[in-house]
Parts: sequence; structure tokens; C-alpha cells
Amino acid sequence: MDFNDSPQEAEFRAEAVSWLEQNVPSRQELQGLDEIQRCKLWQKRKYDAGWACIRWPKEYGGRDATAIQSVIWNQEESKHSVPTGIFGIGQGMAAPTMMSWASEDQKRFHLPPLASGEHIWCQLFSEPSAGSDLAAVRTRAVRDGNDWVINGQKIWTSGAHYSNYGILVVRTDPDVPKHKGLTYFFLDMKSPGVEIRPIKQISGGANFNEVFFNDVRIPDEQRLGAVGQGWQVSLTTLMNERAAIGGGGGVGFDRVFRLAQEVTIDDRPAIENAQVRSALANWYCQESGLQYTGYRSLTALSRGETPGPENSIGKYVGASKTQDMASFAMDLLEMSGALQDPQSAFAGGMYPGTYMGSPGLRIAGGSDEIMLNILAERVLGMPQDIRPDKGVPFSEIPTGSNN
Amino acid sequence: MDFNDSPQEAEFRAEAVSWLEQNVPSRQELQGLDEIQRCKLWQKRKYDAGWACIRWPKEYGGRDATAIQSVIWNQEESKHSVPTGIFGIGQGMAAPTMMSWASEDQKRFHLPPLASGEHIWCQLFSEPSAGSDLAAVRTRAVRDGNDWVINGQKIWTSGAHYSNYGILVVRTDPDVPKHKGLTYFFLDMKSPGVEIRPIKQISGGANFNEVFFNDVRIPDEQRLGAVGQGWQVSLTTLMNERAAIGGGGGVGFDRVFRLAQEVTIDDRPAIENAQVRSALANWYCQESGLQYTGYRSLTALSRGETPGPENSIGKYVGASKTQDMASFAMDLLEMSGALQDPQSAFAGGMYPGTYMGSPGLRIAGGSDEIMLNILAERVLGMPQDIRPDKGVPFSEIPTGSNN
Amino acid sequence: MNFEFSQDQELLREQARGFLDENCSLSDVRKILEGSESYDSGLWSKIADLGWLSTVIPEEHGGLGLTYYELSVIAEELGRAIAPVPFSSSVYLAAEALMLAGSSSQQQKWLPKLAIGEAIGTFALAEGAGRPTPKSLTTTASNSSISGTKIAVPDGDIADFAIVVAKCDGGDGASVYLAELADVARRKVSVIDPTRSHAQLQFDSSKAELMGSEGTGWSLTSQLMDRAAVMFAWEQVGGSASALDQAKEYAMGRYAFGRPIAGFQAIKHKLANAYVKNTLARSNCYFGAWALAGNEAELPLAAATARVSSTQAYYFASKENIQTHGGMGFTWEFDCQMYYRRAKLLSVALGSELWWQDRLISAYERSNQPITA
Amino acid sequence: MNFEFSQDQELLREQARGFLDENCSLSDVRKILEGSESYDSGLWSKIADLGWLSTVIPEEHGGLGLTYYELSVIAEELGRAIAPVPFSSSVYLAAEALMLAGSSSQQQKWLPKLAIGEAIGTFALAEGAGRPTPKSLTTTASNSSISGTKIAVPDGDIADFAIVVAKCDGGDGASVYLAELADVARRKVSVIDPTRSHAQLQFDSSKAELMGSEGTGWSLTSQLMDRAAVMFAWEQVGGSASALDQAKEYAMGRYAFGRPIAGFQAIKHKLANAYVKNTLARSNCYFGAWALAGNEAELPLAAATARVSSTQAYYFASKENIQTHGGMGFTWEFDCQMYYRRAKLLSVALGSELWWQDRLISAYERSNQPITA
Repeated sequence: MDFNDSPQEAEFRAEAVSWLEQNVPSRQELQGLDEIQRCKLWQKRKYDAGWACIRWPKEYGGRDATAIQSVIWNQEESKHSVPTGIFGIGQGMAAPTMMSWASEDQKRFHLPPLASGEHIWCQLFSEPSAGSDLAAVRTRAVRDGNDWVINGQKIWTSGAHYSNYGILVVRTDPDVPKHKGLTYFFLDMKSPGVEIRPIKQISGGANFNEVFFNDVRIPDEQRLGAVGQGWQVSLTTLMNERAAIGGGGGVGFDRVFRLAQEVTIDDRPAIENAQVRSALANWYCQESGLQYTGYRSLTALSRGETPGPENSIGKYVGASKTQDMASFAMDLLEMSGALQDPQSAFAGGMYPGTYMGSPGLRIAGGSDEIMLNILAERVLGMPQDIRPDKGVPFSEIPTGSNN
Repeated sequence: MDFNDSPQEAEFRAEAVSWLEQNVPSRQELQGLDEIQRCKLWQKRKYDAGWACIRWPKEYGGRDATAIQSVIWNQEESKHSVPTGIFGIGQGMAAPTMMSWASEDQKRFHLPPLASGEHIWCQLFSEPSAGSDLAAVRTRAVRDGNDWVINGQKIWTSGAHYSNYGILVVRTDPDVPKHKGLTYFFLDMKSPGVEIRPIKQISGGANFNEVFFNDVRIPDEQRLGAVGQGWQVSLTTLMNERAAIGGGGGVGFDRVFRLAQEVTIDDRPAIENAQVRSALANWYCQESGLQYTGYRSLTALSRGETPGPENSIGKYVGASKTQDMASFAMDLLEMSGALQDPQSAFAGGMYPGTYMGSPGLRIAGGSDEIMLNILAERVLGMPQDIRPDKGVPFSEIPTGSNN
Repeated sequence: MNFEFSQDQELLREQARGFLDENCSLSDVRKILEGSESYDSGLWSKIADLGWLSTVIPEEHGGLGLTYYELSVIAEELGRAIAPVPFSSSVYLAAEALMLAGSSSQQQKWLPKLAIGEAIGTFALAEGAGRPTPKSLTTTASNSSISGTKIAVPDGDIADFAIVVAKCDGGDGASVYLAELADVARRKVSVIDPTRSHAQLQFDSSKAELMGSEGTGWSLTSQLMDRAAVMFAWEQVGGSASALDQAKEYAMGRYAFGRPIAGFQAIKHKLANAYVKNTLARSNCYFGAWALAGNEAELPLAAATARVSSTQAYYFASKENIQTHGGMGFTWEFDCQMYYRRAKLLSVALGSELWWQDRLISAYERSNQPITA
Repeated sequence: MNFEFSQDQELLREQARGFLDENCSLSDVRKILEGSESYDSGLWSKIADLGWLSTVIPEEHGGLGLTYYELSVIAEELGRAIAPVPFSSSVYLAAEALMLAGSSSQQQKWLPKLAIGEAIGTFALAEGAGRPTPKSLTTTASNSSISGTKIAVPDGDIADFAIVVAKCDGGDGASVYLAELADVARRKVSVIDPTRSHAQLQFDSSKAELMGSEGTGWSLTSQLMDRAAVMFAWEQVGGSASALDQAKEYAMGRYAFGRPIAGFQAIKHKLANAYVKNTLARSNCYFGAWALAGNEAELPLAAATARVSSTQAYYFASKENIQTHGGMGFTWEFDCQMYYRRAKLLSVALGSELWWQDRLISAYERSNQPITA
């Protein structure tokens, strides 16, 4: 057992390392560009050299790399502070869906610009009344000639305002059971009738948008899968959802450990306090456990196996850990833990900032409760919850005042 | 706000105190008697002086006392180490059921001997396959002339072997929905065909029994409520169930606090360790919270109101607290915390003893999970769980290999 | 046994809740959250008119001379409403400190003003990361003037005076001073809960009057902490109960998979646990109120117990309220955030959970009376 | 990245599990629980025949000279089976101590015997309530003899020799001695887990050989604790996984309210949380095995991390296994109790959770390498 690469892995890593060293954009190159321009510059450079979306087939702009190679690439790339991140949904979720469900022409047309960063895609799944219960989407699509006419609202769409395309799940038949009445499309985000409004979060940030559809027309060619097959198509997308969401936020063990070395309790470093030590030890066990669980799944990849459900574990454990650690760090600072003021806040207000951001980690990408259900059902093989909505026409499923 | 009696309460307390001082049996009186004889002696003495089951109407052997008076009496009686405890189920659960459902003759015949301690009653409700789901009892009763013939098995019956009578819920019609096919009886525990076997618990004790019924005959006169009305009758019994179960066992805050003063960590008293202090502080908050919640419900009684659901809170909070404190105390003792040996175990092995006993506290009288359901449904008014067995004939309700 | 509020006190609660429903709805609180006002001055003056500020101030100082039970009722309702007013600073801390240690002239000067809201007072202890100790305290005093920086001082930007803990070589290492703030350099600082304003106070040989006797600063602070902790705990319990109500209401009306999410055991048991924590905390607050009202020897233990359990209850209820709301609970437009912010502010305001846990055990070690649970 | 057991090691696991299913079923364990035997001698000799006892003992001492990865696999399976044998005392502690500090003559004398199960060894540190310190240690040594009482010593009633920590004025305050027990007064004592026997050893100027050099007792003990902790953690993780399996199996087949209780979120989420704790603990055990196998500088940190997380995981899984079984889980005839008993015994055996939490942070303070989670 070791943490080392196999010879082939080592060789590949070396190649990646040297290319990165020579090609990571300098500060000057990025000077004066906004975040999106920076991301696009770097993505294009990788694409031209064959380092973009390396797991993809060559003909779609990839490199035909293996799973472990792409992990190695990501490890090495992440060692540099390079602008990425706006492509995650397009390359990570939309592309795999296109690969399994789009026509050959569509793939050859849409995938290369996704790889090169020329096109940015977003996801239009969740709705105010369809969160954990995603299949409850109400946004309607009605056939009109060769087009479909879309009306309704989506929510939690990141990057909607700068995306070229979006993947979309809508209801085409409300009179059949809810999983059977869905259809899946991709659409041009510049289509008339698409209205985008940012959502302000309790953390103050606005990383998400609401997207409204008023008689938006989508040509039937942009349908993925058959009419009514939308749920199966979305599963392809969701299987690729980056569980990266909510790994941990800014506040991790080492940071709070160092804080406890810095601040004092009764004139002694807080780290000497047994209660502080005990709390930190438990968090270390969680972080360490997640880290080595990750190594085990990398090993599975490296052996050509598919890793287990550790991603949902990481998301589930990491979110509450982050929330509790942020709260605990504020306690260590006592009254000044509450400060968010740029001028006087400790560590730039990172702890209250994380305290306000962490509730989102416990919800986004599957709430704690959904994660536990997934673990119980898919890993332990326990029965699904009773579903009174099973087999009921969607239009007859009861809803509440808060839906 | 104060902890004082009202004038009438104070007067009543004084009366109780003085009678107790004059009548609590001396050590000599109890010499040579077994536990049951001791309990009966004390109960009879109270009865003769009008201090038995004081809430009951005089004509049934009581004193027509108020709820708060009976609390005051219990407080004062419990200050003396008097032998009680074998009458709890008969006086606390069977009697109230008889009062609401038995005939006047039956009440006059059965209640006075219950009050005087001449008769002991037990409860025959739970079955191996009917625990949390009590209405799932399978023990059958078939009508035969004026009798009912009982076959089946009950479990968790305390005092079965020394009880004169038992209250019994059985299935008289398996072909109607399960709550509708039950009927309630009381029976003479000496009836032919009743077989009693003690159950050994993981704690080593055997406070409960299995009771088997082989063609046991019960005259129809001993039916309480109509045929098929057994569930409603049992609710009367269950409403009176002593939530006293699982108050806490031997290990409470003060004991572990003192242990932490006694044992050392790195040559300093463990109580100086901040982690120990923090854990103890949390347990103190729970015990204190339960105590004053109790005082609030006493106040409600004293004002003639009916107290809320704090009993289920006490049971729920107390059980896990006891388990965790016992485990924690064993940790404080390090290796010798594991000792159960009478000769060398610390504090007579109380901590491992409680560690092994406490899992029962979390199950008996309603599991943690049932308690949370009760709080959510009856206190917060949240919906019941979905019940696939609703309206289904009992004989068609699916069961598993572990039922 | 009479361990309940009296009918008059319950009547006061009804009036208080009715008043706050009308004058301090969550949308009123949101105005302060989103606006630039330090507090809701309209609400503040109405509260003054109701006499709440003067509840426990003796009649000779223009107060109502009522008991801490009445103040407990008001505190719980203010906490439930997340009221954006300097009540805790002015009433639980400043007025309390004056009644505890103020000279009769100090009392005569300030208590009547505090009683009618003509003046706002506060208490200034913290000076930065961690809790000050006799060793770490940097604010100094020399003949009736003090120098040093206090941050974060609740309502420091709007207060007329502050009770300031300053270093002192004799006695227990500190003395308490009363400093008028008119000429003191102050800067408003933003905190986790913008509905409560805070400031940095820069004392530079600023005029200040000694309170109590020289070198009794830490013992006075300790007594003040116990007294204020009971009232803070009531506010926490009120907020926690209100957060639970909000979560339950939402869950009842939010459907997923064809049923109210309130019907899922994950939600039922989550909220049942919040109810349990709230109930225990509230009962501990009763104990605290009793000990404070009678100035009982149990006060330090009762205060710490109420404080620790209500801090834990509010954290749990406020974060699980957001969780129960799902994504919507994380949006700015929803009100869940207000409980979550206030919960954290209150938990660091008087000393952290760790600090009070330690204090609880210390109090038990001193009193060391077995409780018979 | 190759952070997994090898195919050969997985093959060993299959064989081990198959063997234990056949020779160490829960009903076999129950025989020891209910009987008067100190251990399952039949199983013990079969285990010796399989060579498990000699896994990491060097070949020149009659061992297989395999790695700690193989021993980890065996440890997890023994833990899973709740095996009632002196494996941990003889292999993780006695043999380990000999390899760590034994003179070549001590190694030559004892390791071959331990390797084939001809001798059983153990380690004797505890002397009563709390964990001994240089100050509190009472067992004394004077030229090659020791005096004092050790309790509770695992397998002390059946061991041929014990590695004993005794006070010493020089060095770090203690020395480690090897004492044959044939003539030592010993009394079997009952513990929370009767499937593992323990004894009180009364040394009275009993002959004993110094191990390692005088005054290195505490540092040797500390190293031994780290090495043993990894193997104990594997046993704990194995038992915890097995307890979870038992809970799940029961819940699938136990119906209430017309459905398997495994379908209720209260049970689903309870067991999902057990799975999460087990998975994290198991991954930490991998880290521990890696550090032990390579004698890496990270060993103290890795050992403490594996130990703390597996102790917590096993306590949770074993108590919630009983809870999932309801009333039946509390009956003697059901097997849930065996996991619950073993979980507690293992958690106090090498030092409590508190002790290892503190040790974890101390190790991190020394190494202080940020982990990149």
C-alpha cells in the first residue's frame, strides 16, 4: 500500500507537470481581463495543446485519457492558481449527457466548443417547488409545429447570465405519473423570452439565478431522448453531478487548529484546553477519514474500477463539519468572533462568512436528508420511502401552500 | 414563582408527613419477610389508614384526593425507604382501566384488593411481533360458549409469576383491520394453561417474563369493552403508563461529577479537565432541565390543569444520557472501568452495570424513535407516518422473517 | 408548588406578543437588516412608552419596581421577535450595572433616563480576540479618565454612556468606570447580526467616573454576567421557539413526493429534538429567573445552566430551521437567516458556550448540592 | 495511487472470513460468554496452525515475516467475529514489545513460542482507577525482581509471561520487565466482556528480566501503544461493520405497521450514519496500517486518528444495533450484546477516547503538517 503512481501514471504526471510549468498564464497575461475572459484564455490554451477535457474522445476535443489520468491532471492543475470553474457544469454534466443522448452531428458541433471554452453551458433543473423532489418540475413545454413552447420558472442556475446554452428538464405531459411526463432539451440561452434574475443568498453572495421562461421556443431537434423520457436523461446528468459541492468551504481543521494556537483562554493558548483538543481531534478524524476515503476511490479508478459512494459521504460530513467548525472558531474569538467588518474582523471575517455560507453546503447538491436516504438505499440496500405519488397523474398529486 | 406549597397543600403535606413518621415500618418489622411480603405489609397499613391509592374514590378503597395531593404524598413517601413497586402496574394501569370500563360490581370487587395490596396485577400486551406496533398482537381468542379460549404468547410481563390477575389484549377477528379486531380481558393468572418463563436480559437481570397461553379459558364476564373494542380500552391503559420507566438508572450527574473529583488524569483531578467539565456541564443542563420541567408540570397539577408531554421528554432524554454517562464514567476509570468483579470493580461495578442496563431504558415504554414520533405528532401537530397497514385486514398485512 | 408565571405575568406576555406582532414583524426587522439604521428608533420609543425599560428599576429612580419575572416575560418576547433595539445593552447590562455598583448620584443621574429611554447605556469589556483577563486587559485608568480600545461594544455607536472595565493594579485587577461617549471616538462595525449595531470605542484619556470601589472590577463583571445571562437566555429561548415554529409551519405547507415534508421522520424527529432542547432550556430559564428574582445563592449555577442550554438550543433550532426550508431557507428573501444570525450573536455576546460550561461546573463545585433528578 | 490491500491480502481476507464463519460463529462466541472457559482453546490452536500468530514475526524467529497489512486483514476479521482468543495480548502487545525492545535472547526464547501459540504473552500496565503516570505508578523493581499489583491484565490468567511496566527512579520514570507468570499470584476478574478473560496479577518480588534499557519504560510504552492501537482499531472497525450488518439484516426482516422497519427514515438514517462513521474509521485504519507497515513518522498521528474514529464508530454501531432490534435486542438470547460488550472493552483497553484525542492533537502539534482535505 502506498501513495505512489504506477510507472505509467508517473510518466503521465511528469508530462502534465512540465506542460503546466511552461503554459500556466502569467499575472501579466491575465492583467485587465475579467474572470470569464481569464477562464476562457486558459481553457483555450489547454484545448489547443490537447489538455482540455482529457477524458473525452479526441474527435470531440478531448485526449482519450483514462479516469486516473484525468484525476492526476486535476491534481497537478489545481496546484497552480489558474482560472477555471465556469466550465464545470457544461463540461462535467451537460457534455456527458450530450455524449449519451445527442446525435452524432450535435456532438461534433457542440462538444468541441465546450472543450475549448468557447461555449459555456448551465443547468436548468430545480424549481421553487421541485428541489429534493426534482421530478416535480412544473415548467411546461407544449408542442407547436416543429417547436416546443416553454413557460415556467427555474431556480439555482449558476452562470445563467454568461452561458451560451442550458440543459433543461420540463413537463410535457401533466396527466401521466410525474416521472413519465418529463422531456429533456438543450436551449440557446439567448432565446427570446428567457429572463434571468440573480438570487441573493443569506451569505450575501449571489452565485445563483432564477430563470423565467415566457413562450420560449425550442426546436424539436434540441430534444435529448424521447418525449417523456426526460427523467432517464436527467439521471445521466445527475450521475455526473460534481459532489465537489460543499467539500468544506474555507474553514478546515488546520485553520482552526492554528487559530487555537493563536487565541488564548485564561491567558493560555486555547489549544491547551482539553475541550478544544477533543473537538479538534474529532474534526481531524473526519477530515482524515474523508481524505483517505478519497485515496481509496482514486485507487479504484487507478485499477479501472468505479469508486463507491464516498462522494456523498464527503458532501454530507463536510457540510456540517464546516458549519460547526466556523461556529466553534467564532466562539474561540469570543465577542470579536461576531465581527464581519473588513477593517476589524479577525482573518477578514472568514469565520462568520463561513458560518453564513455553510447552511448552503448542507442543502446544495442534495440535502443532508437526501444524502442519508441515498446511502441507506443505494449502499445499504434498505427500502425506499413510501411514495404516495407513485403512479398518480402529476396533475393530481397534492401540493401545499409553500410549493 | 416559588417552590412552596399552597396553604392547603402545606396542610395536607404536614398530615402525610406525620402519619408517615408514625407508621413507616421499622427494620425489625420487615425482618425475615421477602420483598413481596414487605410490599404487602406496607400497602395494607396504608390502606387501613386511608393512605393507599389516595386519588381513587373512597368507595373503591381510595381517599378522593386531588392530583397534586397524590404527588405530595408520593414525594413524602419516597423520602422513606419503604417497600413499594410491585403494585405499580395494577394500581397505575389496570385500575384506571377497570374504573372506565368494568361493571360497578367488578369495580367494587376488584379495586379494593388492588388498593390494599391483597391482589397484584400484571400487564399482558406486548408480543414478540408486537412491540412498537402494539396493535399487531396475534394472540388469539376464540369464543366457546360463555368462555373465550386463548392461545398465543405475550412478552415483557413483569411480575407475572406473583400476580393474581392480568390485563390482556388479544385478537378476536383477524379478518378486519388490525385495530378493529382486538378485544380486552382481565384474567386470573392461575388459570390452567398459563405458562410463565422469565426472560434474561443482557444486563443479567430477569425482571420480565414470557407468558404462554395454551387453551386458557376466560369467562366472557371478564371482557372489558365490546368485542373488537380492545384498542380503545388499551389506550386507557397506555395513557396511564408510568413514564417513570427509564428516569435514569443509578448513574446521574452528581455521581459522575464526584467520580471526576476522585479519579485523576495526568495526576490532576479529572474534574479539572476542560473536556470533562464540558461533558458534565451538558449533562447537568439536561438533568436540571428535566427537573424544572417536572416542577412546571407539578404546578399545572396544583392549578388543576393537566400537564403536558414532559414525561416522554424525561424518558427520551434520560435514557441516552444515562447510557452516555455510564460509558463516559468507564472511560474516566480507564482499564479498570471494565471491571465487573464484585471484589475489585470500582463502585461495585455500577458503571458497567448501568452501561449494560441503559439500552433497555431507550426501548422500554416506547423506544426513542416512538417518543420522537409522539412529540412530533401530539405536541407539534405534525402528520402521522404513512400507514400501509391502514384498513387492511390483519390477516393480509405483510410480516417479515423476524416477526 | 408554584413554579410558573402568574396570571398577571401571562397577561403581560399576551400584551407584549400582541404589541410586537404589530410593531416588530419580521419585515420590520428586515428593514434594519437591510437598511443603514442602527436600530428601530420608532419601536424603541414605543417600548419606552410601555415602560418595559423601567421594569426592574426601583420606583425612586422612576422605574416600575417590578420583578425579574416580568422582565423575563418581556425578554422572551423580544427574543421571539428578534427585536432590533438596544434593550439588552441598556437594560440587562447598563441599568443592571448601575443598580449593582452605581453611586447614588450615578443612579440618580442615569437610571431615570434609562427608565424612559431618554438615554441608552451599554457595557464595554471585549478588546479583541478572546476574552479579556486581568493579565490581558489593556484599557487603563488614571484619576477619573480611561484610555484604550473596546471592540465590539454592543450599541456603542448609539449609547450615551458605557460601563467600561479597565485595568487596575490593586484589588482584583480591574475597576469599572462609567464613561459618557459624546466626545469619545467611535466607529460603527458590522457584525454577524446587522439588526444589532456594534462599535469600536477609542478612549483617549476620556473622562470617566469610577463605579463601586477601586479594584472590584472583575467581581462586579462576574456578578453582572450572571444577572445578564438569565435575561439573554430568555431572549435565546424565545428566538429558538420562534425558529421552531417557523420550521414547522413551513414543513406543514411544503410538499415533496406527494406529501408534506412535515410527515417525513427525518423532519419530524429533527423538530421534535428541537422541541426537546427548547423545553429543557426554557425550564432552566425558569430556574434562572427564580434565582435572579430572589437573588438566591444558586444564581451563578442557575445562570450558567440557563445560558448553556439556551445557547445550544438556539443554535440547533436556527440552523435546522434553514435546513428544513431547503434551498429557499438559504435565500436572502426568506427570514430564516435572522434567527441564525441572532443565535450566533447572542451566543458570543456574553461569553461563549465553552466559557459558560466551565463556569457552570465552577458554580457547582462551589455550591455542590446534589440535584435530585 | 495504490491505497488498497493487494489481491493476495484480499485473498487472505476471504480465507480468514471463511475460516471464522466456520470456527467462530456467534454461537461459538456465546459458549465462552456463558461458560467458564477463559478463551476458545480449540479456535486458538487452529489459529496457531494457520500461522496468524506469526504473521509479522521475523522468519529467524519462526515467523512468516509478512507485513502489517496482512496482520491488519486478520485483525479486522477477528474483530468482525468477536473472536474469544488472546490474540491481541499475545500478538499486538507481547510479541510487538519483544520485537520493539527485547534482547536477542529474550526474542529467541519467546518469539518462536508466541509464533506457534506454544506460549501466550500479555502486557500489564493498569493498576486501578485511571491511567498510571510516572507519578502514580506503584509497581516497583529492584534488581531483576518486581513487586506490585496489576489489574486488569488482559488474559493475565492464561498468559505464560507478561510485559510489565514498573517504576524506576532514573530515565523517564519507568522500565519494562518481562515476567514469567507461573509462580505469580493471579486472580481471574470478570469484565464487561466475558468473552475476553482478565486477571489481577500480584507480583511479590517476582523474578523479572529488564527489557530494553533502564528508564525507557514510558517511551517504550508509548511506542507500543501506537503500534497496538492500529491493530485494535482494525478489530474495532471489523466489529462495528459486523454490528451494522446485523442491524440492517434484522431491520429488513422485522415488520411494523405493515412494512419493514428498515423502510423508516429513523432507521435508515441511523444506519446510514453508522455506515458513514464506519467508512471514515476504516479509511483512517488504512492510514494507520500504512504508517505502521513503513514505520513512518506519521505513525503517532495515524494511530491516534484510527483509534479515536474506530472507538466512536463501534460505540455508535453497537448501541444502535441493540436499539434497532428493540426489546429483543435487550434479551440475553440475542447476540447484539456481544458487540456492545466488546466495543466497550476495546475502547478502554488501550486508553480511553479522551486520552487518544489528546494524543492525536499532541501528535499533530509535533508533526504539524497541514492535511489537504
